Amino acid sequence: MHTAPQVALLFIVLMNFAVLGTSRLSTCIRAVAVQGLLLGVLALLLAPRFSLHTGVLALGTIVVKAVTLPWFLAWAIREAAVRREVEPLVGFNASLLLGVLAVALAFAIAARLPLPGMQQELLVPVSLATVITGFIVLTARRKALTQVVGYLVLENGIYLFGLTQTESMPFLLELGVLLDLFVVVFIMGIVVFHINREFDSLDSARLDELTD
Amino acid sequence: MRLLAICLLPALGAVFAFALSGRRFGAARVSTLVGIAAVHLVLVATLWLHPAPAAFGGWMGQDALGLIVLSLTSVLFFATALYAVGYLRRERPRGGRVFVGGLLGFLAATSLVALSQHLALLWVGLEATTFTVAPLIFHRHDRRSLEAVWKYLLISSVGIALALLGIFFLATAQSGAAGRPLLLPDLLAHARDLHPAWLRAAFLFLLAGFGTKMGLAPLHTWKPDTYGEAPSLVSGLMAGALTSCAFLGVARITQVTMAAGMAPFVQPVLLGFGLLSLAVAAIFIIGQSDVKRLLAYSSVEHMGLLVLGLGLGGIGAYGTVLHVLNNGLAKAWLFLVAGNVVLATGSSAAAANRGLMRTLPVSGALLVLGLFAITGSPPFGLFQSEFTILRAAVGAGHPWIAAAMLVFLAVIFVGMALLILEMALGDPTPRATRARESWWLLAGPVALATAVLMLGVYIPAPLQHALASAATALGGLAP
Amino acid sequence: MMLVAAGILLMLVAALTVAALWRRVALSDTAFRLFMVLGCTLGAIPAVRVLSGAAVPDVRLASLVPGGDWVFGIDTLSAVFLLAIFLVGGACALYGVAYAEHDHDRRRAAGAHALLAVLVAALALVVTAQAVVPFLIAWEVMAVAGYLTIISEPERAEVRRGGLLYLVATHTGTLALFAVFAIWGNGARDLTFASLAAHPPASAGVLALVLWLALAGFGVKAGIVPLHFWLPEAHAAAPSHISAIMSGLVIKMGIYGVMRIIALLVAPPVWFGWVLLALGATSGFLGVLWALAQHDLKRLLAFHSVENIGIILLGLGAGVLGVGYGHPVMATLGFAGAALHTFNHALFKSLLFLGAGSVGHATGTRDIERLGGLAKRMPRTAAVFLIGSVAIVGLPPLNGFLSEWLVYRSLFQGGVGTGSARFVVVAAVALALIGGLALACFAKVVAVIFLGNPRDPLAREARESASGITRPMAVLAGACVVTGLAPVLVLPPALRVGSMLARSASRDTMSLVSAANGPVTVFVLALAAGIALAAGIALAWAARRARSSVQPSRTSVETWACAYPVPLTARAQYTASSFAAPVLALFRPVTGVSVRRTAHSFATHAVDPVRTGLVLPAWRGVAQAADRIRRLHRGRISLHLAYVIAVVIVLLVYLIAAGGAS
Amino acid sequence: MSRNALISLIVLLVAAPLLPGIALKTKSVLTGRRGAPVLQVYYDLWKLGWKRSVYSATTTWIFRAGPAVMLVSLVAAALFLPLDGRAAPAAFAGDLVAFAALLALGRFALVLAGLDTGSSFEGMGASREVTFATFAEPALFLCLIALVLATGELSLSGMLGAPLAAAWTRAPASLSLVGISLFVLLLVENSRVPADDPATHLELTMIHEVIVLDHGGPDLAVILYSSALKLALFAALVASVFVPRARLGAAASVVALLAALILVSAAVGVVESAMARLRLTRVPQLLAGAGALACFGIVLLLA
Repeated sequence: MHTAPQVALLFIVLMNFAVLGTSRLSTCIRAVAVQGLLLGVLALLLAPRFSLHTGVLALGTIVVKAVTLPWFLAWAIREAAVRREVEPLVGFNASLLLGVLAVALAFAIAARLPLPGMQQELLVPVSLATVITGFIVLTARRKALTQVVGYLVLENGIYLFGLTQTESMPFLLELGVLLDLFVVVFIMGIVVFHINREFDSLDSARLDELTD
Repeated sequence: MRLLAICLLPALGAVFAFALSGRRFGAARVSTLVGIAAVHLVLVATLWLHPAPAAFGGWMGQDALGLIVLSLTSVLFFATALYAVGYLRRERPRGGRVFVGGLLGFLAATSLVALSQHLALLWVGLEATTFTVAPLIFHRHDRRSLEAVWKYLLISSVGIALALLGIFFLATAQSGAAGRPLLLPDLLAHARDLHPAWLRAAFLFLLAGFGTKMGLAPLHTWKPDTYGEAPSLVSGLMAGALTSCAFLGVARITQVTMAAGMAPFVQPVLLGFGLLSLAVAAIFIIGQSDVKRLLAYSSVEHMGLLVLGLGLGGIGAYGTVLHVLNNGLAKAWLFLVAGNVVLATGSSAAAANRGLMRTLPVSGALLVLGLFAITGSPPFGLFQSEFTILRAAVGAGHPWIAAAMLVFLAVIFVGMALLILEMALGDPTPRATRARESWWLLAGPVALATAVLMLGVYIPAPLQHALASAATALGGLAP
Repeated sequence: MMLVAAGILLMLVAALTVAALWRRVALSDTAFRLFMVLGCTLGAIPAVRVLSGAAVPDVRLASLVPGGDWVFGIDTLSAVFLLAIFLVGGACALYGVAYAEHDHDRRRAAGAHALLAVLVAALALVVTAQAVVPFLIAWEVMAVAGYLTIISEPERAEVRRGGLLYLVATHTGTLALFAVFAIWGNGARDLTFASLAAHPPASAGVLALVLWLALAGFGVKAGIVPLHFWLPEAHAAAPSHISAIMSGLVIKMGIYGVMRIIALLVAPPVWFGWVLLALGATSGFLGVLWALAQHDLKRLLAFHSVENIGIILLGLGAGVLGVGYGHPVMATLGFAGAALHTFNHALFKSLLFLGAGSVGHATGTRDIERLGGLAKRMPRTAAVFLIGSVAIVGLPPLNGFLSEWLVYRSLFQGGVGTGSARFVVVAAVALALIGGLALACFAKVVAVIFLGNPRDPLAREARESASGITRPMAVLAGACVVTGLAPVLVLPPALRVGSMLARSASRDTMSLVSAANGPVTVFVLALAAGIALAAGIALAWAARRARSSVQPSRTSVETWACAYPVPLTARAQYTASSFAAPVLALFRPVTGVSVRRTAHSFATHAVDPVRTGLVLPAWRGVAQAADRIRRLHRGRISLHLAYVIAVVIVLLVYLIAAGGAS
Repeated sequence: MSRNALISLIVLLVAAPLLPGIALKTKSVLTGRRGAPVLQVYYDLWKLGWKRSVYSATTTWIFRAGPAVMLVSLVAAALFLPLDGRAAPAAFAGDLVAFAALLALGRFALVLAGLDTGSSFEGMGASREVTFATFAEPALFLCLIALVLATGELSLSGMLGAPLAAAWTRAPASLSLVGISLFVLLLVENSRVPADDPATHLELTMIHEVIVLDHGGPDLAVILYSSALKLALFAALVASVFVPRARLGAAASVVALLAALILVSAAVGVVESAMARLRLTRVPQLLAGAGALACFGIVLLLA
């Protein structure tokens, strides 16, 4: 039965590559939405026994990560009328290559950090890989919206790791983490909206007026 | 019960202030701000007299380190609230509602961080400070503050995400050991049997995460932009209170790692960050032309000193805790005075503000005295803490670190003196006439200045006791 | 010690009253004068008592801040400095009040007076502090008060630059002192001087580090070459009575520091003595040479402070070598000479600066090339300035000669001894060269300013300064003459300080006192005999002439100009540049002098080679390096995030490396 | 203050003006001229004594005080020299410094008096005087240091008195070097030929004569007498080094003193006839040479 979580984890890594490889913003957002969905499913799969706690948690994850945030980002795209990441700082193929390297690095680190009593040995490397992919997207892309997507991927990676600690993290705190994530991304959206209005383009490279 | 009140009261105040929309409620909003700040200060004062028991199932409790940071935050907030009265009367901001609401939200978040014994709760509080401060930074709604808030949000969120990863690592490290998960007392009690590999990873990521919020180099890049563009009282609060709360996070994880006997692993990292911050601050302070960016780099320097003291151990820990207090007070004092300058002349660039001693005599004098305070000249408190850290460096057998620290402090003094003295003493630009400085704008800085001066000469007994116990908790000892 | 505390309190009260009632000029001035004089006399009493052998109880405050108890006390060493502080401080305060009497900006004048009172109080605290933390606090308050008094006219760029150079130099020096006391106090019980003395640095290496750092820290304040670069600029920027306090007292704190370190060390190492000797010789020689090249009166006097610090260091060096090589007499005389010269220098240097202030006040310029013939127009200032000059050059009747004689005496005492101490005597040649150059320099200054014809209308219309200005100068001049002619007043206390520093038994000191006292009185008698003999011949001769029919002398004649039809103009006179040119030509590479020679004019311009050649380029280099690094860091967000990732990766590598290790 | 010392002092004071006369006489005889009578200086003093003194309008009291201070300082300096070979009228440990300082005081007074007139000639003389002084003082001190090291005494009476005879047996070479350098010092300090020509009339080349150009009448007399006394002092110094008179009887020592003074001034005359004036820039090198000789003496003693 443990193959189902492995399949889900593999799909998450695939979504990582999708985010890295695509030049269309809408594909990125859809990939992140799928990742959110997979996270919700994994929360159910990994929990030792189904309880109200894990059920509400999974539902919350799906609602926030798979539905509201992607919908909000899609609204932002329509508002900013931007379709494509014109020419990113690091080319798409190079990003993919970096993505592969990230996965390799993640596995190397995971090997040195034996997870005590962890039955799912694939989970730690995948979460680290997702974190590093999030970093790559954040630095490699110029559009502000893509950077928000990168931040979401980073957050998913960390959240994935959090799933291993369902019993130690009390329910209230999981919600706290989700709430924080939601509000931060919401404010980022507002700022992106202002950037678009101010600079009538989402190219964050234009934001370099403040220097010493 | 008081602990909950300390956190919830400002939160309710924030919601209430946010609800009062429209200009006619301006006075009401400001009075709530000052009222809640006063009540908060009184509540914190009572904590000193007779400590409150742990609340909320052990998640919130009062320990020496937390109390020091909490009282620092409360004092700073009260001074800033007084300043805000004068500021809002002069600035007539569009988003008065957002401004006061954000400030009170910030106070609630920082109080939560200071009082939480549960590390995840601390993380949530710190994350909350990020989004309460964001609208305050974007207060001026112009292109430069937009860029500042974007950089701040992005880098802080990435930092906080790393911290979250660190907390999960800590949870895994504790999974084998006894005690309630992620609660500081239990962590400290069973520190020895935490899983070493995960604890080390947890320490590094938490240090990286909270280090970004603190503004340690090279994670400091958001600081000059944010402090430069945000209104001065907000920069003062961030430089004084927010960095201290972030340092509290680093201090908590250091407590745990010191208790687990990992000093040889932890100290080099702290020393590395400390020296790098001092170096970066020294390099970027020379030739600086904007006073608020200068103070931002000075904040990077002092964060470096905090972490350096922590890394040196021995009386360095005592120096660090005292330095948190001194630095917070001095930073807020200088930012508020810089605020006065910007209010009078409209720009924080040094060239536009020459001859302050003639146009704004009291603010000019406070600025010059502030220069001597912030660079650690003796009569002021920062000298005591920096001298203790220096003695710790010599005591811990790191003469080269002591030498490097002194060289950087010398270069920083030259850089700051060049800018501030040129501003205070230059011949005033012809149109600047002697502006009348309102009492509201001066009460805060003067009070903070006397506090810093007092700490340089006399440390009250209860504070001395708290500092000593905080230092021993951090694995050091009182001098 | 209580009286000193009362004195200091009175001075702070003086500062407050003048700051509070600055609007009512008359009241605040008289109140200020009264409090200052009262404060100074109160403070001076315990100093005199300690100098005459009595002991004054310490004051010990419980430790409120980390670093042990705060102890304040007066031992013989602090007493000498305390006496100088109160004497010169009081005179300069009175001079300052008179100087600023008709200053239109009453607010600034009141501020200057208050700061001056705070400066004198801080100086008194520095010398009476017997623990590290109060010492450093008083030290920095003195430095900051000094800075604020220097920039009393901030609108002039030259004043701001001088002030900034001073502030940066003293602060860097203070940081060196932080290091000294951090290293020394490392193992000690607490940070009082007593426990530091009980716990000297263990290894020779640490002792060497402490001594070099102390030399750097105190050397910057004392103005030892090459750390003297700030001194001329600060003095030129400050008003003259502040320069008087700076040169008379503030730079002496550097000397006090070195002496306190020597007093705390049980046995100062021998190499330290040779270093002091070498530094003293270079500072003395270069100081007077650069002074000779200057035309700005205050810069000239500032460089002379560097020279006199050199002489004091020669005394200290002789003292330390005396202790090192086991010559108690040489050590005692050396330290006594250094202490006495510090006291004397405080007197005549502040006198000269006040004189310079009076000249500047009357003529409005500091450039001596434009003065001349002021002796006729300002007789009292001229007389007082002459007394100061004779004293500073170390010529017999006055106190300068007395202290230089003590230093010579200790150097020669080394020569008479055995072992390698004999090489010390060679330093006497350096002192002689310094004396010769000093004579040249002050002959130039006195002649160009006061004698001959006025070279500029400014000098022609100069009027004598008010009595409020000349009276303090007269007091200081009187002090110089009295200490010069009555050595019995000054020598015993100086020798008592010498024996304290040299740790020689008190029995030796008493024999030394009589040994030193006797001859000097013989010297004064010899001088008196010479005067009597010459006076006798002159009177006898005058009596014979009176009976004869010789007409009285004529004084209406122009100076003889080889029968040139047109009478001599002021341009015929030797200027400061031409007077000093031959001497400077002998030492060209070191003087930093640039000669501007045109068809009909000859002028030299002197610049401080250390400041322009060493300090400013060094700072420009640091600033350029910082600039290049800063250019690497542009404002783009992706660069900032790249830094975060770099940190994460470095930490991960560290985790793997350390993880594997543990 | 023994009777003999007093007599020697009086002899020195009286005989002082004789020495320049002898020097001039020797020079003129050697150059084939009759030259002025030996007592010429006495006649000049007497003549000047009766003249009226004329003071320029630009001068102040310093101009009048200059000569007096110079005379007093030289007389006081004379008190420290052990003229009778055994003990000086006034002696204390470290009186050599006082001796040098008194000479410096005299020079300072003379220079100031000269500059007071405001004429370029006096300025020129003063500047040169001061330039040579910066090298003369160290040279003098080098010689004194050598004497201190040789005799182990700290006062002039000891150095030039009885212990000097013993020192000659121990270190004849260094003491002779010291003597020679003292003689060169004598020539420069008293503006004798190699450094300055007392007989010149061209103000631009003078040094000592030009400083006193404006002094007249009694002032000039005092100055003439003082310079003669200064020559006598240096001659006594050189004589004491070469001819230690400690063991002679009272009368014999006075005669020996007179003979030595005459001998030294004759030597000055010989040097004046043999050499021409040095260029102004060479004089510091001459002094440096004298200093080097003394240094060599010291090295010999210290080694």
